[in-house]
Amino acid sequence: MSWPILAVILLVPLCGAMLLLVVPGSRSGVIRVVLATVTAVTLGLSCVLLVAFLAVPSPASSRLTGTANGQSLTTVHSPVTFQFQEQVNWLHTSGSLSRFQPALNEGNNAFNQSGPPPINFSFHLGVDGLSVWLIALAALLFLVAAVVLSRKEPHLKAFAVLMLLSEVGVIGVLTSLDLVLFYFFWEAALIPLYFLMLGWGDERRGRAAIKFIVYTVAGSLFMLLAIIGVYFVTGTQTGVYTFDVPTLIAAQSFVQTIHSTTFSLFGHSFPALNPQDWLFLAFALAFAIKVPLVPFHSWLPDAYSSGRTPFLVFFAGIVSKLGAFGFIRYNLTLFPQASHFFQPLLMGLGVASILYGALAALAQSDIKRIVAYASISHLGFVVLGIFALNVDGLNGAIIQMVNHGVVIAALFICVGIFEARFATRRLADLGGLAKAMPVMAGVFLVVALAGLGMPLLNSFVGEFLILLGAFQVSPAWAVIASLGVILACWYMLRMYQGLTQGPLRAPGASNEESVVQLAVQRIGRVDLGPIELVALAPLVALMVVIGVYPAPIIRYSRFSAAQYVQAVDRGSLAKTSDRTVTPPGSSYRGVG
Amino acid sequence: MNPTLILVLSAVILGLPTAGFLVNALTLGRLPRRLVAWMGPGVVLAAFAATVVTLISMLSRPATDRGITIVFWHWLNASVASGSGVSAQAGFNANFSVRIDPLSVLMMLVITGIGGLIHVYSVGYMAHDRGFNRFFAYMNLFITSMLLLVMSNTLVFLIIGWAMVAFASYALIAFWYDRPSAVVAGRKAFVTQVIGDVGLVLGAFLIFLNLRGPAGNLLHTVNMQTIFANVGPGAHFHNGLGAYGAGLVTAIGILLFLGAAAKSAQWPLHTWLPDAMEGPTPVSALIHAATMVTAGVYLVARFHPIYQQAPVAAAVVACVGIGTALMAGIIGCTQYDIKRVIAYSTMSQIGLMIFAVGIGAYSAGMFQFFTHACFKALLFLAAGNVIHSLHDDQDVRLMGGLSRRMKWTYWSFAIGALALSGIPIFAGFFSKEELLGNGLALGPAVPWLWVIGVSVNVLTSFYIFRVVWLAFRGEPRSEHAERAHEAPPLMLIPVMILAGLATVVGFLNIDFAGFAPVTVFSAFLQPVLGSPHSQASAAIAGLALLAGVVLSLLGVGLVWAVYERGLIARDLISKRAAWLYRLSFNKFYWDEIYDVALVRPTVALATTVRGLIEPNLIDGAVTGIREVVGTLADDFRTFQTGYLKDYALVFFFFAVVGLVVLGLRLS
Amino acid sequence: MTGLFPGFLILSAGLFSVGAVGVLVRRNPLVVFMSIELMLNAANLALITFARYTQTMAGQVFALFVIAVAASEVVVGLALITGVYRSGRRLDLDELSEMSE
Amino acid sequence: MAEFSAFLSSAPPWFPLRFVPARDLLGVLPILIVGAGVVLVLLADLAVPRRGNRVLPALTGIVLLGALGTAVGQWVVNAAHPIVFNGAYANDRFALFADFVVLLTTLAVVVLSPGYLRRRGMEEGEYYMLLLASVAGMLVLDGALNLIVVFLGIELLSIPLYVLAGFARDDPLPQEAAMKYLLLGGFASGFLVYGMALIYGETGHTGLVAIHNVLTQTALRQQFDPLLLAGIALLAVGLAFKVSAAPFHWWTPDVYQGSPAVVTTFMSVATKVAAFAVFLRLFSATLAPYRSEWQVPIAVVAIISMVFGNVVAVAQTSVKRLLAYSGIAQAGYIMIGVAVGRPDGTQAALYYLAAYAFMNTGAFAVITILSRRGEDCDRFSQLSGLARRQPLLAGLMSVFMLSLAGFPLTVGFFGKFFLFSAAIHDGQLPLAIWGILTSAVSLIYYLRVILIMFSGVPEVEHEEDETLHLAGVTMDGSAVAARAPAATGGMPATAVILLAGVGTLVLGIFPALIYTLLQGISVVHG
Repeated sequence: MSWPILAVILLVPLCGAMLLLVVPGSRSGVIRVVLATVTAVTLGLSCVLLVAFLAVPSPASSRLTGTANGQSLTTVHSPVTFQFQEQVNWLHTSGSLSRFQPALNEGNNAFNQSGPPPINFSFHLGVDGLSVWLIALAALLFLVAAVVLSRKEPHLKAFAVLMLLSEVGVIGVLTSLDLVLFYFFWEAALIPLYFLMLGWGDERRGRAAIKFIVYTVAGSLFMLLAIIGVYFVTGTQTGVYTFDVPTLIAAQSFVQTIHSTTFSLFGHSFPALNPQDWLFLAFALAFAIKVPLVPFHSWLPDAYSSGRTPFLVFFAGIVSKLGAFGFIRYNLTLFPQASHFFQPLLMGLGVASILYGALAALAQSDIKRIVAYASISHLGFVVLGIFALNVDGLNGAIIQMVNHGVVIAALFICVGIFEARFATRRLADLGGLAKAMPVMAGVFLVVALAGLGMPLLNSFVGEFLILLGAFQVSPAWAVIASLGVILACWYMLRMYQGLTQGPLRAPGASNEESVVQLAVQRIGRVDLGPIELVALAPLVALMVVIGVYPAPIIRYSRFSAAQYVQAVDRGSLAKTSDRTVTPPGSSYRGVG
Repeated sequence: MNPTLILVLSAVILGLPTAGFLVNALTLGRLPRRLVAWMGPGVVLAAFAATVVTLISMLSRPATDRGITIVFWHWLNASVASGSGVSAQAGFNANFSVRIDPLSVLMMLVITGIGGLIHVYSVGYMAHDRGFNRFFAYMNLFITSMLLLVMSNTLVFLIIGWAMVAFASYALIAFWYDRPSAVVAGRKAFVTQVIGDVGLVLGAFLIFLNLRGPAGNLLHTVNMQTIFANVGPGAHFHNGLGAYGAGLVTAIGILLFLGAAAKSAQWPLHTWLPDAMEGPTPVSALIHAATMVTAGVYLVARFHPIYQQAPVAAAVVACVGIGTALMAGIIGCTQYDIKRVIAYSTMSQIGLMIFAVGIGAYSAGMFQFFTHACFKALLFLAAGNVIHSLHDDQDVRLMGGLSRRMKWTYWSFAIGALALSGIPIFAGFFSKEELLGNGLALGPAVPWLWVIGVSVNVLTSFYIFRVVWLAFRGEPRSEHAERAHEAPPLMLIPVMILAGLATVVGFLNIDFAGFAPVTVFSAFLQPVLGSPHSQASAAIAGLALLAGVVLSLLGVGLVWAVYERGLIARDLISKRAAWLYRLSFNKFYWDEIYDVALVRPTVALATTVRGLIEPNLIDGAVTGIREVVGTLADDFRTFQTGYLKDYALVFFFFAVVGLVVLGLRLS
Repeated sequence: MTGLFPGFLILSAGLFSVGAVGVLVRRNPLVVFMSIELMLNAANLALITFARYTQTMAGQVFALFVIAVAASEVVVGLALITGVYRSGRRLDLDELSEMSE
Repeated sequence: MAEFSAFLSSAPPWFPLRFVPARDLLGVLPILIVGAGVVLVLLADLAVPRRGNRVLPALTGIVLLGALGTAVGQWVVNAAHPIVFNGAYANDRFALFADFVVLLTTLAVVVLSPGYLRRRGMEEGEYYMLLLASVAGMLVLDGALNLIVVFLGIELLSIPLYVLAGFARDDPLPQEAAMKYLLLGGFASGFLVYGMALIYGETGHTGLVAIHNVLTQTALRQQFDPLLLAGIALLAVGLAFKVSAAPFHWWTPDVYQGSPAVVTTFMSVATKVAAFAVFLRLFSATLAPYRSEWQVPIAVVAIISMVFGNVVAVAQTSVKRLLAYSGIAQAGYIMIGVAVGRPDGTQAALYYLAAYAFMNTGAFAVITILSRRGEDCDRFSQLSGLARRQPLLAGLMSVFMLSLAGFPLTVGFFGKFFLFSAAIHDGQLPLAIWGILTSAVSLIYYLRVILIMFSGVPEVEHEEDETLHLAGVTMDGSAVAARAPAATGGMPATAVILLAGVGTLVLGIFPALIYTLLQGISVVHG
């Protein structure tokens, strides 16, 4: 690709936001058109990117990941390769205060300090088989959100602008290949989200917004320290001082961190944590909060239950994926050894999220909260798959990230439709609505089935691969996790049947006619409207297509999955085969 | 067989019901009823025709190559070849391929044939229902899923079909969704099925991860033919699953059977079947008699190469089967809901089939499945006629004397009853005798299993004829029963066709240890299932035969004695052995047990999570920190008194501290 | 002279402490001012002493500057005090405590 | 230059400067200009009428621009030997950088002042004179190379500020603020001078260069004289007071709250910059040999002020007071740079000072604009629903708040980033960890300011879980619009805020703009 497509993808929504600023706020029609167009163009571009990416036969044998401090890593190949790289220097420092330094080590060695190593950031963008799909998903979800955004929304203009800005942030996170740039987008994306949360939603939004931001940023700040830490640890060990992700990934082959030191507790001796482990944990904390993993999820139910549907479509749909994305892109590649060391912990958290989320969803009375906890449960699968640290688990995780984005967005749209019509979110208030809104019931049924992992719908593929991957690591975890599938069936049916089946019930309405009247006088119709149908159609279509024919996604995610597995295997203390349920002397991996 | 022909045929067979479903679903029930009335049954019958063609083209081949595998598309392949920047890594891979061989064709025949008849019947039965189109959409979807299940050649698509069947059955059971009981029954069925699916999936994992080829390399395949080729006895045995020790094979066998038990309503996953009677009667006929519940039998038969390597698992299967057969039989004797009685009889009969495949009498099990499909569908549809004419009364206590008003239905039902209880010349007779004969022949290891199996005959004929007497003979016991009328032809014809089948199909396989052996059926299945291992000796077989017939007649006699002549008091059991009666009447309390042991704890746990852990632990931690900060702030600000003296004092104090610390080099 | 060196230092330290304590305990701004002056002069004494001790001029120059600065500080201070007085409040520092948490 | 010296030598005997070498005069040219400006403004004040004239501010602005211009000139020339007045003063780039920040901030203040003074009804001419005098003190401080000059600079900086703090003569709060500031300031300078005296006594020098050389020798011999260390301690205490670092900050909240908003702006930014300039020069350069001695105490002070400032700010309901505590916290962050002491520490601190100038000036400028006759409208209740009435102002205020909180896209982020990386590079992990913990706390109140502006909550006096009160209120602050101050900022003031906002964002996206300046920087410290 001769032209910088990634930069363009980033710029389009930005320019769109600028454009919207000049549109008078009263012209809601114009605003919606502009918004839809911009998001559609972004989607188109990301599809171009996708096609172009798939056109690359297979990632060319690892490209040399450049040089840092004049010391080249030509000897090392980064196990993970990126396409469409664009790199623009951002900040380059030669480091020290020139005439300050000699004065400081004036003759005596007591204060003989070297100046700071040069700090280099760059606008370094690039994609791999993991991020292209998420970019496409993000673009799609923002378009969907733009479609469901009602023209009666208060402060429509502000909403649209903030939405586009958050799109820039999200795509930036997915494309950045420089740790500082990554953190930059990671945090900057929170700003528009914060305003979206405190500006629109139910009465608890203010509390939810501050809770969300403070919680996530508190976690991310540790990651900031860890980013600086990686820079210095890698630098001191390899002489390569850089924030450039491919270079760092390559450099990790040099970094030696053996769990040599141990401390003993209760008579057992445990390996003491070394710097790498702490850095891993700092990254993991930030991502675990973002995903979120139990028990770091307390911001989620409030945020999800108080937000407006268009906001939730992309907030729940894509923002939560950034955490999982970070786990794969950074934890696995930058801390291979720590990844193996903490594998049980993270898998445990994944399983915990699956079961905890499912149980909590089972007990909720607020339909939005049911979906919120369902999301926690589903993302537990993703993390479980990631930390299976094998091809199947990672492929499953990647595809499941896409699936979850599609499913959760659709679920929130559906739930939002019920809320809009009957002005209640209590499951107990509603029932038997299939009579009043048969089409909605049908669509909702498909979405709910996708949510509970119905075969030939998308989630099944991901969950199947994830469980297969986890099963190779520890059958026990996989079996326990599969209980989550059963519970998912339970709570999804509970919600679906509660809303659409049983005797007809709606607040202030007894028989079918009155229900219809109620909805009609509130929003003009009872069953699905054209716009809602347009918004849901692509999502439902994706559910079916991915479920019936997932091969394309896997075909192009598998290279990246394999690469990440290779990257993380650099740090494997034990041969992977020892963990699989195969007879000794034979390894699952490596059998082509 | 001509591959392209088979490809086209199987595409048609799978495609037509799918198309029927899609058209019905995507038009959002806006199609005219007449069209649906033709289309719904039409696609299924067309599929049946295609299946017949397949059968013919198959029969035109020597028995040795009647199996063919057809690949439709690559589902997914996560393996990476080396040289693409990474070293080669094997990932999960599977394609969508179907297997056409005698076993699958047999299943397809039953599914499309009897399924088609039931569709036709439903046109009449559901004629006045609001959700006519929706009903046929679900029915077609069910047929598709069932076909997918039996035709699939890869474990994954077997599982997919398995789960889709579960969904379709859910949708049909909860078809009348404004009845809370139906809704609950549907959910129960679905969740139970999913439990079974999980077992199946885990079993598939074990096979996929551990199956080894001739060279001892891991195969990593979900292709069932490859699997069967490598698990069997013979040269590769030591490379097969066996290499990992019997434990693994047993585990696989039991996990697979978990799925089978869920589908076939075997203990311990049986409780959903009786509740499933909430669905419309044709549904019960289709799902709970002819097709779905027999999927378990098919699964075990299909995977017999594995069960042959796992005697323990097979024994478990057999015991569970026979146990369920006995339990369901006992329960059936005391139920009053006509459909529930038939449901329990289904459970019991399938128990026998499971027992058969468990002991290795595969073709006998399949034959029992075949005949059972005919007469059990017959019974359900006939019962459907009764219910329909009684305006949805299902309680036999409210019936009586229907034989006069519904002559045809009465006789059809009677034939079904005779076939069910294995009275000679009717289909059930042959299949059951063969089954029990085999049971005895393979039995010696476990003779008492055979004893139980035979004694079930008494129960069978007792409860079914009890229904016949209560419902059709005697005097009407309700005004509905008095005003009952014969069903319309559209509903009568399928019933009579089935009655005919129930009478004749038994002759396909006459196998009484040598007298006049007709082995069309078992010969047909032989290439897939192999031949029955040991032929029972004439003496034993004769004994078995005699015992079976005598016991069945004994059952009928009992009914006659109790309900016709009143020689025995009806409440004899409920008086003399009240515990037994209560146990039977309350279905052995399984629902209650599960409620207490599983459902309530889970719900309690969930409410704890929501009410206790979530607000106090998870949220409490966060808000707690926030409050700590707030309190600290309030504490700290008290320093800021506003009095200059205090400021100067604190300033001075800290200055002195600094002085001391630095001056005395304490730091 | 150098023999007296510690003596002068101790004296200056004493003066400084007295001044500091004066600032801490007195409530009349004028007196507080005087105490501050005392502290500054203690510093001056120390400066002169060191100047003498180290035989350098810098200390004495420094002292002169301190005196000048102190004077100007007092000017501002007195202006403020009169301002407060004009606004009709008692010359009591504890009165000046409207702003606080 | 040659002509200049020729002119001087040929000057008539009564011309005072003829005995002064030209390069010395050129070296301190900015100070001379500002000093001349003081006199000029004083005279002009007599000439022009009081009310509503723009002459004085214009004049002041011109003077400041002149000083700025000469400072830029000196930067460009980048003299090889920047030490002038034989070792008393250095116009090295370190000093010049600080000069830039001070002068720019003061310019902003001068632009803000007329409108504000008019609204508050205190248009006194000497205001600008005092401002300039204080600026002169700051410029002196930036380049001071001698303890005496340091002292002079600090006092020249402070005394006009004492007056300015109490500038609103009529109402009591300013008087109280001024009195507190004055007395505590004098108290602190007592410690400062005494510390200087001790250092002088132990080293026999007041010149920083000489002192450094002596200390290097003694440090080598590992003989750490307690009196000298005591001197360092007292010096640190005095400076900590000026930069308002806890626990020597006590004057800050009251003085910030009591003084007129413009003065607070000036005080909170310019003073801090100048004070930190000398702080950095003294500690990370002159006293570097004794780093092992003073590093831990300085670090402790940094941590205390980060914690105290941020935590107490959570409980505030007046923006001025809130910013006062946030200022204390920010001093703590900059203190990290001092404690690290190495070149990157100094660089980071300077970077943060520049960043701080932008965001804090902006934040206070907003308050300035909101002020009404008689009072500064900075209560939360008065800010609520601001977004409805003045979206631009609210948006800019949000930018400043986010920047102070250290969000990316704003200059505050890179400020913190460089400080933390300096600390980690120096192995001062505790400093970094306390830094991020307290930053997390700071989010609570910075974000709440935004929340209040954007959701028109009537009253948020009460602390407990105010966000719950924020509850029902919808976006339109119509409920409170009535009570709300009608902001009469005026073009220039708005322009200043806009510039500050743009600067905050641009520098937040292109950190290189400042950082490259810091590249070539040099510190003559002896």
